[in-house]
Order: sequence, then structure tokens, then C-alpha cells
Amino acid sequence: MPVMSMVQALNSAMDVMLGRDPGVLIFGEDVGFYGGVFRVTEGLQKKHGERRVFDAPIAEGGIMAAAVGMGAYGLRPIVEIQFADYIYPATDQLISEAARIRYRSAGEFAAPITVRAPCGGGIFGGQTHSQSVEAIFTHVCGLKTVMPSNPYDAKGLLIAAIEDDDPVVFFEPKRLYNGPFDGHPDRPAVPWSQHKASEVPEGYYTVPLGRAAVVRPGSAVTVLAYGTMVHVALAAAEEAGADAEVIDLRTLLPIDLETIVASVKRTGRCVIAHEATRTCGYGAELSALVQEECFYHLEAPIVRVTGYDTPYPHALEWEYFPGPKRVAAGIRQALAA
Amino acid sequence: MPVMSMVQALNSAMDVMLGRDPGVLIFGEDVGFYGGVFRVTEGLQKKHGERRVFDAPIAEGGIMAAAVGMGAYGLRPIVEIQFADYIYPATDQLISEAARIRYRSAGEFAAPITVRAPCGGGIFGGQTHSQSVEAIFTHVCGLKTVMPSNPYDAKGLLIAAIEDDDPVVFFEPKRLYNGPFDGHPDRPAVPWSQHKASEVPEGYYTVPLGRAAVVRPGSAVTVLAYGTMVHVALAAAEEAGADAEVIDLRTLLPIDLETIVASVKRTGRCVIAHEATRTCGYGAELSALVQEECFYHLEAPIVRVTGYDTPYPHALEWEYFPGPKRVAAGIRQALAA
Amino acid sequence: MNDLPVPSNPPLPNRERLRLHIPPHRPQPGGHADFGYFRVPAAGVVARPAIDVPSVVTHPLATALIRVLDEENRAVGEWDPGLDPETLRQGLRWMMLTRAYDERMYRAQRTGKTSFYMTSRGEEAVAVAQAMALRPDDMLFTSYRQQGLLIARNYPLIDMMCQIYSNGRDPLKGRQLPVMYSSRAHSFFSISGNLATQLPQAVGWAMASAYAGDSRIAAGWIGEGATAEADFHHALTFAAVYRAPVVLNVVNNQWAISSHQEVAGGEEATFAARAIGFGLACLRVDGNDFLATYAATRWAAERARANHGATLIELFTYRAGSHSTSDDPTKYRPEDEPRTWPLGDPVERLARHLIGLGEWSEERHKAQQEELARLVRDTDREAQSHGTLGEGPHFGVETMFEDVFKDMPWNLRRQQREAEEP
Amino acid sequence: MNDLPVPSNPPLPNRERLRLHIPPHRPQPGGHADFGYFRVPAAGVVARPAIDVPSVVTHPLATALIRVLDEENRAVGEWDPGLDPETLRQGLRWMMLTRAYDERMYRAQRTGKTSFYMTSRGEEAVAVAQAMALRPDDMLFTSYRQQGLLIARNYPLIDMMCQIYSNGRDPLKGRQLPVMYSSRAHSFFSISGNLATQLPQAVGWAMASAYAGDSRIAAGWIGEGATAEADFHHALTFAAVYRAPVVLNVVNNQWAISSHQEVAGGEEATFAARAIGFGLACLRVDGNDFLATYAATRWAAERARANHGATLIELFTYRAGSHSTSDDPTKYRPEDEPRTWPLGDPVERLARHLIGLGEWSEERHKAQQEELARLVRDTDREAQSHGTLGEGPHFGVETMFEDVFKDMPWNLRRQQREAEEP
Ligand SMILES: Cc1ncc(C[n+]2csc(CCOP(=O)(O)OP(=O)(O)O)c2C)c(N)n1
Ligand SMILES: Cc1ncc(C[n+]2csc(CCOP(=O)(O)OP(=O)(O)O)c2C)c(N)n1
Ligand SMILES: [Mg+2]
Ligand SMILES: [Mg+2]
Repeated sequence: MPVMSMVQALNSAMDVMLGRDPGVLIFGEDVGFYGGVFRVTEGLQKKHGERRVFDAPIAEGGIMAAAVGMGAYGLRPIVEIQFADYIYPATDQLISEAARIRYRSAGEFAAPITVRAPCGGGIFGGQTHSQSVEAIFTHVCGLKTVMPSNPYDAKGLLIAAIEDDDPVVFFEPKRLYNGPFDGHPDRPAVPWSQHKASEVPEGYYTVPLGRAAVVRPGSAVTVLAYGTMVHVALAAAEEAGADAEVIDLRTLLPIDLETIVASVKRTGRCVIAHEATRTCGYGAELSALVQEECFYHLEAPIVRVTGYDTPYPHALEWEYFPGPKRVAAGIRQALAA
Repeated sequence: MPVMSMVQALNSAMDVMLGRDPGVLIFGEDVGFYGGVFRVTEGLQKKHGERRVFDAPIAEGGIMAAAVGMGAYGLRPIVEIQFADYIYPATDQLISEAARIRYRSAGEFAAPITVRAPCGGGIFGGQTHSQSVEAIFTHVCGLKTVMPSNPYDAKGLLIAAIEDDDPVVFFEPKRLYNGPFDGHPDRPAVPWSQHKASEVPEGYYTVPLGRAAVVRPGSAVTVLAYGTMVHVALAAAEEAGADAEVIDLRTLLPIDLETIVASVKRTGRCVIAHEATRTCGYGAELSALVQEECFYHLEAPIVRVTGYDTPYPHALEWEYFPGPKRVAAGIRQALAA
Repeated sequence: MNDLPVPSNPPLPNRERLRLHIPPHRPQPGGHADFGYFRVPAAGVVARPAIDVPSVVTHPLATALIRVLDEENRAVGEWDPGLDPETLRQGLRWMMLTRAYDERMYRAQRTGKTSFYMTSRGEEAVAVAQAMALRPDDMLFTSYRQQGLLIARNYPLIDMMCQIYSNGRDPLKGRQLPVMYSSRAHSFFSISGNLATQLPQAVGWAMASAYAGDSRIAAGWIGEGATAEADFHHALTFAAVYRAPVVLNVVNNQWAISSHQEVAGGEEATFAARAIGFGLACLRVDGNDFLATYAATRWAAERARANHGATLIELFTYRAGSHSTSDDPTKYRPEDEPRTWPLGDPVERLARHLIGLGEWSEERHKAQQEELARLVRDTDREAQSHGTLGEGPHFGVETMFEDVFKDMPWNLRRQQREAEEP
Repeated sequence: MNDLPVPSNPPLPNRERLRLHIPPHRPQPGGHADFGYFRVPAAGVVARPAIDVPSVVTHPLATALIRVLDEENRAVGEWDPGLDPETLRQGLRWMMLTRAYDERMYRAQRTGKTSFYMTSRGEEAVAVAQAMALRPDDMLFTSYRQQGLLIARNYPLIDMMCQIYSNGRDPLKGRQLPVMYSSRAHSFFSISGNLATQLPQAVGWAMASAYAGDSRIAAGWIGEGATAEADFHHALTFAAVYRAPVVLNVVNNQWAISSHQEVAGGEEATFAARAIGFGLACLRVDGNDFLATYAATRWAAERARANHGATLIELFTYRAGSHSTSDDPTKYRPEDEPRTWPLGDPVERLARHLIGLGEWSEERHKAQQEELARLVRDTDREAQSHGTLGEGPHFGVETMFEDVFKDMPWNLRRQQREAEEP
């Protein structure tokens, strides 16, 4: 089986879908000739032609609007927002339009759009190249939200998102593009080839939306994470020497409640980790759901380990990033209580 | 003391501040000559002149951007977004700019802007005149978020917001503009004059941001609500015949954690009510905070009573609205457990 | 001056004091209509370029006004589309039906049968003539004030009314505010309550049609007030860059609720002129002139169909009614404005034109008026027999949770069960 | 065709198939530069209108190109600002200092001393000439590529460098990505990473200045690629409606990362022409011509100061370097483009002009180059003595929580305590 990085796996997913479905097309800033600033669409224009893969004007709102119109026609546009931090100009078309068209037209029109956006920190991008904005979209009914943590899931989830008949916001943790990252910037970077999830089939397959994965079984505490934080959580579990069960949510909406609840009911303790700012972050919903579903099984308060409620600072990137030390502390706190 | 409706109280707050501070000005769609579609700025242009109170082009993004520029100059603009449902085009200027300018300029520049927006349902406005979008903004660091439930608070909070040196998103529950509403559309509408909070001083006063109010003391269960839902919660408490303590949060960010925690630690039970959609709504953060702070005092799962995770439907407005019946059921559930 | 905000510094002696220009709100209620802010050029004077000219050839038309019907309502000049009387009578009928429908539904709201309504009074030619100039399968992305498009596409009146009543037969299941129609079968896109969003969507649909090698074009409508929104800019940019086969219409009816077109920039330039900076073709037309509106739309549609790209059309007209049932225009404009609008009434002008041709008469006009009033009344009765907003019946509560997604996720299924509990 | 998406229907026999136009990416890397998409008009031919003319008088200038320096670098024509040699030498010095600074900081990033950098190579005249044409207290809202404005306002190099290194002496406390400067003392607004947001902010600031009866105007800069963003439209609309005293500059350096200006609509019209549809004045100028850039900016500033409203200036120039330290231009454009740009190099052209006047020499030029290189090197050493991104020292972790709000709320105080725990 071929070995792929996250970038290659995402590229392969789009390549496969361009080949399978003439209604699939890709556009966005610098995605055409250049292949995207993170090279995720590299080679696709050359292979599939300018008609299928092309550059767009720098107007996230216009890109989203055009995608909505194309979706109404019956195409399946994939649009790239160059950084999740730049998705705000597109919120009106995404929230007021894409997410509501099926409902307001009583099912006559739909928006089978996939919105790809690199998210998260870890590359010294400062406050406008590091944001994790998922919670703004998980609050919006009519949108699905996905964030993969490895190449195999990335390809399978992206194909599932493209085939989905509703709009999907697909966040790509940019720090994971070229290798797993466990939150230790001081240690040498590891390529994906050393990770088993880099074994990715050439062709078509899907990882269904709405299903989490238990990436580390355990019985003492449940750690809920997604994206980069999955790797951080795994490292933290080791460093805390805890019998922690780590769940990679993979899809944020719809939430895989079953898997979460089954685990927490067994462990009785729960830690939630995300990179986004804490207040009203996605972790708040997870915490609310867990306490609603598992109240009588909880032996300790649910702990949230998150980014601080500040913009992502440039120089203090690693003081801001919720690394293994902080997650491990959260695990210990949950176990101690 | 004069009796004022919510509309009159808000109008009075702006009138007072236009009189006190030459740096205060108001602009927005139809707010000038016409006085706003809900008449909240009625008479202000006539009294203070076109220079201080004027109409803006229909461009929420442009309105917010102009306000940011004016704030950088040193003015205190008050802008009206005609309906909270139309705030999305302004999110980039609000989230990427207004909320971050103090931080990114290390305190050199600020955005002392007040953004007024009518929110919530109850007037058969359908899905684009009924939204409660507060949770999108309470997730954003650098923004303060306010939602009053009565004329006295409305005026005091709006003056505090205008005087605040940071951007404040000020949501006005439109169903409360002309009278309190307890969620019984079938009963005759009540004017504010019959509510004691309609006694509003003529002149200057403030209700500090970040402080909740206990509007109904009780010892069996704590009900957290804001805006229209405060009145619904009060009715529900009566109808459930419960010894419920109802807290009007008034300011959503910063959160008045002390008041909330003190109450829940006493009652051991908590119900959270809001009109916004449930998933990742503001109630999720409240629930997470309460279980983090009061875990060992909680005798029952925290209950959320909210709008459903669908757009606000037109014909089924009252099936959607989380009225007294549903809030009372939530209270009973919290007490039963 | 004593009311300077604290931080500003006094101007240096050699510097002029800056002044903020606020477009004055004029004319004011109480006073009399004043249309001095524009001149009405004669009909028939504007030349009609070939449909394949470079867009720059059309740019002078941004400050012209294409008019075909002259003061005596005779058709004159190169833009006369030369339509046969049958077609003209059809157009007249649809305009009159639109007006009759509007009057009926406006009253229905006033008598509490529904929550909200918006008429297109005075703008009937815009929708009806444009519907007739386009092909039936061209895709329409409209604002809330082009109901004439649906009527001219024979969308059943009863369906429109049931949408207004949000009743058990509402094609949109009672979900949308009245007038927010949608009909895929009539190539009519779901109307949004959020202004301007439809315009770049129309461009996207047109790009898709071109992508697919289809032959259907798209058309979009936006009010002059909403041109200030970002999506207007997106529409023009994408239409220009990808030469999308789309007709973009700015309906300049002078008012945006209480704001005059000057607040949207009409003081400084025409809305048709917005096309120039993007190298798009543009036309500016008397929107109360059925023939001119038809001809201009036809020109733009043929240009788009022939792969010469998009055209921006400014339809210069007047909102004769209130903005909606929620406002009272006498609070912000002279009460005699609608009566004295210099470009007249579109229905009357087309009727007079037909009468001049000997193809219509006062009697037939009156008779058709009564016939349509009856038709609308009877259809309304039938519609109300399926329910009204206040009385119902409505779609069941379980339907509230459908169509949020194609497949209902667990949280909605759970909420659906909860809502269905008695 | 076999790749039609399912839903589209085959075109009717009598209808042409629609085609989607995608602006071709040309010229391509490997090939040779091809500037055939525009012509270089002679210098001195464009007439200079009075500053108070109606904006329409300036609209023909949207397709012209104001140039003062001719092929022999002599100053010719009405737009010659007639600056004295002292001023010209000052401008040359600031441009050379900007370039020296850029080269040093670019290398600093390359050698791992910081995370990111962006040079303004080839565009030095835009920033320096414009800074000199404006008054020192006019408020500047810029993009990330006008560092010359700060240099020409004598913002300390050391402060700029410390911002680049995000070190303990960084005026922005290490919070911002390198090059995102801010200096209230120099009337320079905090640079945003989000494109285009600064332009309507500049208009808002100008409205405030006019509101206050102040005499300071605002100026905003945006790249040609970013003109597609909504905020460009907002800026033009608000500037037009309120006649804001602002100068709006579109820096057309031909590229937006890897996208040619055609992707932003440059294929169809000039960016200066965007002003026409709003009734704003416009100028299009050779941005590599110091004198022309100075003169055009001066014209627009005086017009704004005299309450005649805003001007949109397109500065036609070329991005001679990479977009940033994150991209390699040879991947998307011919490697000889920078060398063969028809409008030359702004530093060289001004130097040759001064030499022609007998006010400068090759020797002085070379000497100044070396002097500035030394100055920059020494300042860099001092800056690095205050720390670099990798090595630190940085501002303390407690400062991360400051300035989110004026007063720190409980949640941030709590997080601050947590972060300070060892
Ligand atoms: C994004 C957004 N902002 C504001 C509104 C509120 N609103 C509804 S109609 C309207 C006026 C529109 O005027 P115009 O575009 O001229 O269209 P007209 O009503 O004249 O047909 C406004 C401000 C809205 N629906 N959407
Ligand atoms: C809203 C937003 N979208 C996308 C980006 C990513 N981005 C940064 S610079 C750039 C290209 C800008 O090109 P142009 O406006 O021509 O300015 P130039 O770099 O040529 O000076 C892009 C797409 C961004 N910073 N902000
Ligand atoms: Mg209008
Ligand atoms: Mg550029």
C-alpha cells in the first residue's frame, strides 16, 4: 500500500473524485497553476485541466457564493479557503445560504459543497494563520464539520465529504500536513511514513462522516480530541502514565455521541482537549453532552484543556499551544479528583 | 420616575450619550431620518443633527469597517445592524478587526464600538428575522456581549456599552421592545408600563457590564436565562410551582460566574434556557462552567432548554420557541432527578 | 468648535477644515415630490449596438436611458423589439395579474391572514417583460420584489398564495416568510431574506452552466440599495473574470425602505456605471417601459448566450407602494411621489400603447381588470380553504426537523421526538 | 461530451454551447517574460487637471498612465512635481534604505532568525514617494508591503527590526507576525493579516476626521489581488457617499502570490477604472516613477484636503521579489520577468534622473549604498542583541493575556495564573 503524507492523501482524494465525477471541480486562491500555498492541489490542474481546477479572485465570499450557485446547478464544488482565519468574509454565504438552502426550499435545492480550510497553529503563523474556528460552524444547523488527524482518515473523510449532499466544512490541521506532531516542538520532526495511518489506498474509499475512532483504548479516563490534539493527547497519556482512552472525534458535526458516552460511562472521567479558544469552544458542547448523558457515571469534573482566550500570539506560540504538559496535567487532574 | 418601553429606554440611552460625548455618533440602515425600522433611534437625528445620526448604505461589512476606522480616530460609534440575522457580512471586521486591534497593536489602538442588533423570534419573522446569534460572538476573545431583558437594564447597559473602551455586541430581544413577553402568545400582550423595570431615570446612569441579576430568589433549582427567556423562565417557575431561583445574566461576556456558582452551589440543580439553537450554543459554555465549578454540589444533570437545531420556521414559530411549557418541563426534570 | 471629540487636533492655520458630507434626506414628507435629481431623456434616441460589441461600446449607455415608448406611448427608435400585439397583450395581462395578486395579498395581510407581504406595484414591467425576454428554462435568482417573473412563468397562483399563508399546502412547508418563493420546476431559485446573496449565486450557476457546456443562462436581480452589499461586488468580479453567461439586473426603484438611492451612491453615479470598472457591458433602461425593458433584457440575454459575457442592466423605476406591510412611506417621503413619478405607470403605458395600435380598448382593459380580480379572489378563497397562518392547518411539527440535512442526524431525531410529545 | 455533470440538459439544436472562460496562466515558468498584455505610453503626455474638477474629468485617466520620467529619465510634462534636488536625494535615500532593510531582513529569515518576511523590492517608490507627498500626520492604513512609508516617516529601524524578531523590545510585544507593524506615533495603523480590511477603515477614519472638523486626511493601500475582496467595495461606496477625505491606492504589482492580475479582473479593465462606477476621481500612474507617483499622490491629497472627496489611484508596478519567504516565484512565473519589467527599477530611475541633473553620481550612489548597508547591519546587530524569535528573549508569558481587553476579565486572569505556573 502506498505511503502518503496528509497533503498527498488529500490530493489523492480530490484526484480520485475528479476522475469519478464530472460534476466535481476545484477552485480557490492559488489552487490552480500553483497547486495551493500548502501544495494540496498540486498537479491536479495539469492532470484534469483548467476547467476543473482553477484559481479564483481573492474573495472568500465570492468563492462561497459561486460554489452555492454551482451546487444549485448540480455540480459538487470543492473550494479552498487559504487559511481558516480568512473564512469570515464567507460566513454569510456559508451560514445564511449554503446551510439553509435545503431547508428553505423544502428540499428542492441543496448545497453539496466541500469547503477545505487549513487550521490550527504550530507553524509560527501568528494570529491570522493559526486559528481554529470550528466552533463558529458547529453552532450552525445545516453544516457538517470535519477535522481529520491522519492521512488515511483525511482521504476517506474528504471523499465522504465531497459525496455528501450537504455542505461540509473540512478543516485540515496544517501542522499535520507533512508529519504527525505530538506537541513537542523541541523534538525532531517525524515524517508521516513512520506512522501507520500513512498507508493509504491509491483508489476510492470513504471514512463515513459522524463516526469517531478510539485511537488508544483505556479504562481510567476518556480523552476527547481531534486534529493535532489527537497526537498531543496520545503523548500526554503516555507522559501521564495513565490508562487513558483517547478518542479521535474526526467528525465534529454530526457528533458520534454513542462512542463518547460508551467510553465515559466505562471510565467515569473525561478530559476534552482542543486548540481553539476555550470560552464557547466546541469543548463546551462536548462537556455539556457528556454531563447530560453520563452524569451518574462521572466520578470527577470534566476537564477542558484548550487554547487560551486570546489571539494566537507569534513569539509565544508554544506557551499558547495546549501541549502534552497541559493535557497531561488535565488527565492527572481528572484522575486525582 | 418616567415609564419607558424598551424602545424608549434604548433611545434615551443614546440621546443621553449624544448629549454628553461629542465623540458619540450613530449610523446604520434607516436609523437617520426614519429612526430605524423598530423606531429605536426615532427623533435622534432631528434633535442632534444629520452629522451625529445618519443613514448608511446597506452594507453591514462597510458599516462595521467604518466604525473601526472611526474608533481608531477616537470616536465612539454606535452602529445598528437592522436584524442580528444580517450581522454575518460584518463578521470579518468584527472578529478579525474590532476584537483584535487592541491586542495586535499592543494597546496603541482600540475599537470603542457599540454594535446594536435586534435578535430573537416571536414576531413571525421567519428564519431571517428571528435568529439568536450570540454564541458566534461569545466564542470570540476581544468582544463583550450583552442582552438586556427590560427597559431599566437596557438603558443602563447600553450606556455602559457605549462608554466601554472595547467593542460590545449589544443584542436587543425584539419581542421585548414594546412589552414583556412570557412565552404565551395566546394571552393578551402586556405593555411595559405594567412592569416595574419600566421605571427608568431620565438622565445618565449605568448598569455595569459583567453582572447578572437574581430576578427571582429560590432554593430548589437555579434557572439561567437572558433576554426574552428571562420572562419565560419566570412564568415557567410559577407554572412548575417550583422554588426556582431565576438569574438574568444580562451580560454574556464577561460571564458573571460568581453569581451563577453561588446560586447553583445552594440549589444543587441547574436549568439553562436560551432561544438560540442548542448545539454549541451559549448554554453549552454555561453548562460546562457550572459542572466544572459545582460538580460536587450538583444533585442532578444540568438541563438545557433551547431552540431546536433547525432554522427558525415561519408557521411553526410557537412550536419552535422554547416556551414556558418546555422550560417548566426542564425544571421538573431537574427537580425529579 | 466645542463638540470636537477629545483626540482630534485643531487644524493648522494653513489647512482647511474638513467637512463630512451626509446625503440630505430630500424631498421630505409633508413637502412635494421633487424629481429634479434626474432628467427624463426622450424616447428612441439611444442607439442599439450589436450584441457582440466590446463592452466599452456600451459604457456610454450607463448615463443614458433606453426608452421606446414616447410621450404618446408610441414605440420609437432602434430599441423597439417589434413584438406582435398578441405578445404585448400577454405581457399586459401578466402585469395586471401581478398587480391584482399584490393588491389581494396586501389586503390579506392587512386583515390578519398572514404576517407579512411586499408588493411590486409600479415595477411590474421589470419582472414580466424580463421573464418574457428570457427563455423559460433560464435560471432566475431574484430578490423579493420580482413576483411577476413567477406569474409570467405560469407558476400556479394557488401555490404562491399558499406560500403567503404558510398553510398545509405551502410548497415550502410553512418554513419561509411570505414572498420568499422557490420553484425548481420553474427554474426559480429559493429567495433569500439576506440581501444580495442571490447575485453572485446567479454568477456561480451561470459558470456551472458554461462549465457543463449547457445552453441555459442565469439572471439575477438586486435592488439599488443592496448594491452596497459585498455580494454585488463579488457578482461583478466573478462575472467579469470568468465571462459568465448571466444577466445582472439592478432594480433602481429610488428607495431602500426609507433610504433614498443617494444613500447607496446614486448621488455620484448611476448604478449601471458600476459595470465599467469591471469591463462588463451595461445598459440603463426605463423600467416602467415594457418595450424598452424587454428589448434591453433580450439584448443582454442574447449576448450572454453567444458567449460574449455578462451585462449589468439598471432598471430605472419607482417603488409605488410601501417597502412592505411593516412600514408607512408617508413617514419618509412626500405622499404625492408615486402619483407624480415622471416615468409613469408601466401597466397604463403599455395599455395606452396597445390602444394606440388599435389592439386594445378601455373596455377590454376594464373587463380584464375585473376578470383578473375575480380570478385572484376565487383562487384566494381556494388557497384559504387550505389554511391561513393564524388559523392553520400547517405542516406537522415533525416536518420542522426535515430538510435541515438530507439525512436526519441523531440530535434532530431526538428533538423531533421531544417536540412531538403532547 | 461525456463529462457533462448529470443534471444538465443537452443544449437545444438552435442554441450555442456555453463556454467557461478561465484566465490562462501565462506566461509560464520556463518560458520568457511576455508583457504584451499592456502597452507603455510615453512620459509627459497626460494632462494634469485642476484638483477641484468634477470626478468625471479624471475618468479618462483610468486607461492612461501618468509618467514623468522619460526614456532618458528626464522629467517631462504637466505632472512633473518640480521637486528640488535635496528632496529627490532624500527620496532616493529612503528608497535605498528600504531596499537595504528588506535585503537584510530577508536574509535574517533565511538564516532562521525569524519566521517570516516580505520585501517590497521594485515597489519602493510607491511607499516612499507617497509618504513624502502626504503630510506627516495624515493617517496611513496599509497592507504589508509599504514598509517604505514607515522608513520615510523616520520610524526607527531598530523598532522595525525588533518587530521582525518578535523579541523583548518588539513594540508589539511579539504578538504579531513579522511585518505587521503599528505605530500610532507615526500615524500608521496596525497592519492586518486579513486582506483589504484596512481600506474601508481608512474611509471610516477619514469620515471621523471630517466629522471632527479636523484637517488630517487618511490614505489606504491595497494590492490589486485584494481588490476582489468585499472591503474594497465597501471602501469605494462609503468614500463616495460621504465624500470622505481619503486617498485610496491600489498597488498593481501584477501578482497576487501565484495569481496574475488577470485573475482579479485585470484582463477586462484597469483597477483605476473601478472608481468610475462610484463617481470617484481616479488616476493611473507608473508606480516605478518616483516623480509621477509623488505628483499623483499630491494631487489626490490636495483634492481630499480641499473637501473635493476621495481619489482612487492605481499604482502600476511590479513585485520584483517573491510574495514572501514562503513561496518560490520560479514555480509560477518566468525567471526573467523581474529583470525585464518594461517600467524599470524605481531606485535606478530616480538615481539616473538626479545624475542627469548633475545632482548625483555613480560614486555617491555606490557610497550611499555601502553606508546604508552598514547602517542596516549595525542596527540589525543591535536589534538581535535584544533577541530573536528562536533564541528570545521574548515578552513574558503574562503579557500574552494583556490587551485582549482594556481591563482583564476573570477568565483571562485565571488563565494567566495557570500559564505562569512552572
Ligand atoms: C443583509 C441584509 N441587510 C439588511 C436587510 C434589511 N432590508 C430588507 S429590504 C431592505 C432594503 C432593500 O432596498 P433595495 O435593495 O433598494 O430593494 P427594494 O426593497 O427597493 O426592492 C433592507 C435594508 C436584509 N434583508 N439583509
Ligand atoms: C482575507 C484574506 N484572504 C487570503 C489571504 C492570503 N493572502 C495573503 S497575501 C495574498 C495575495 C495578495 O495579493 P495582492 O493583493 O495583489 O497584494 P501583493 O501581495 O501583491 O502586495 C493572499 C491571497 C489573506 N491574507 N487574507
Ligand atoms: Mg430600492
Ligand atoms: Mg499584487
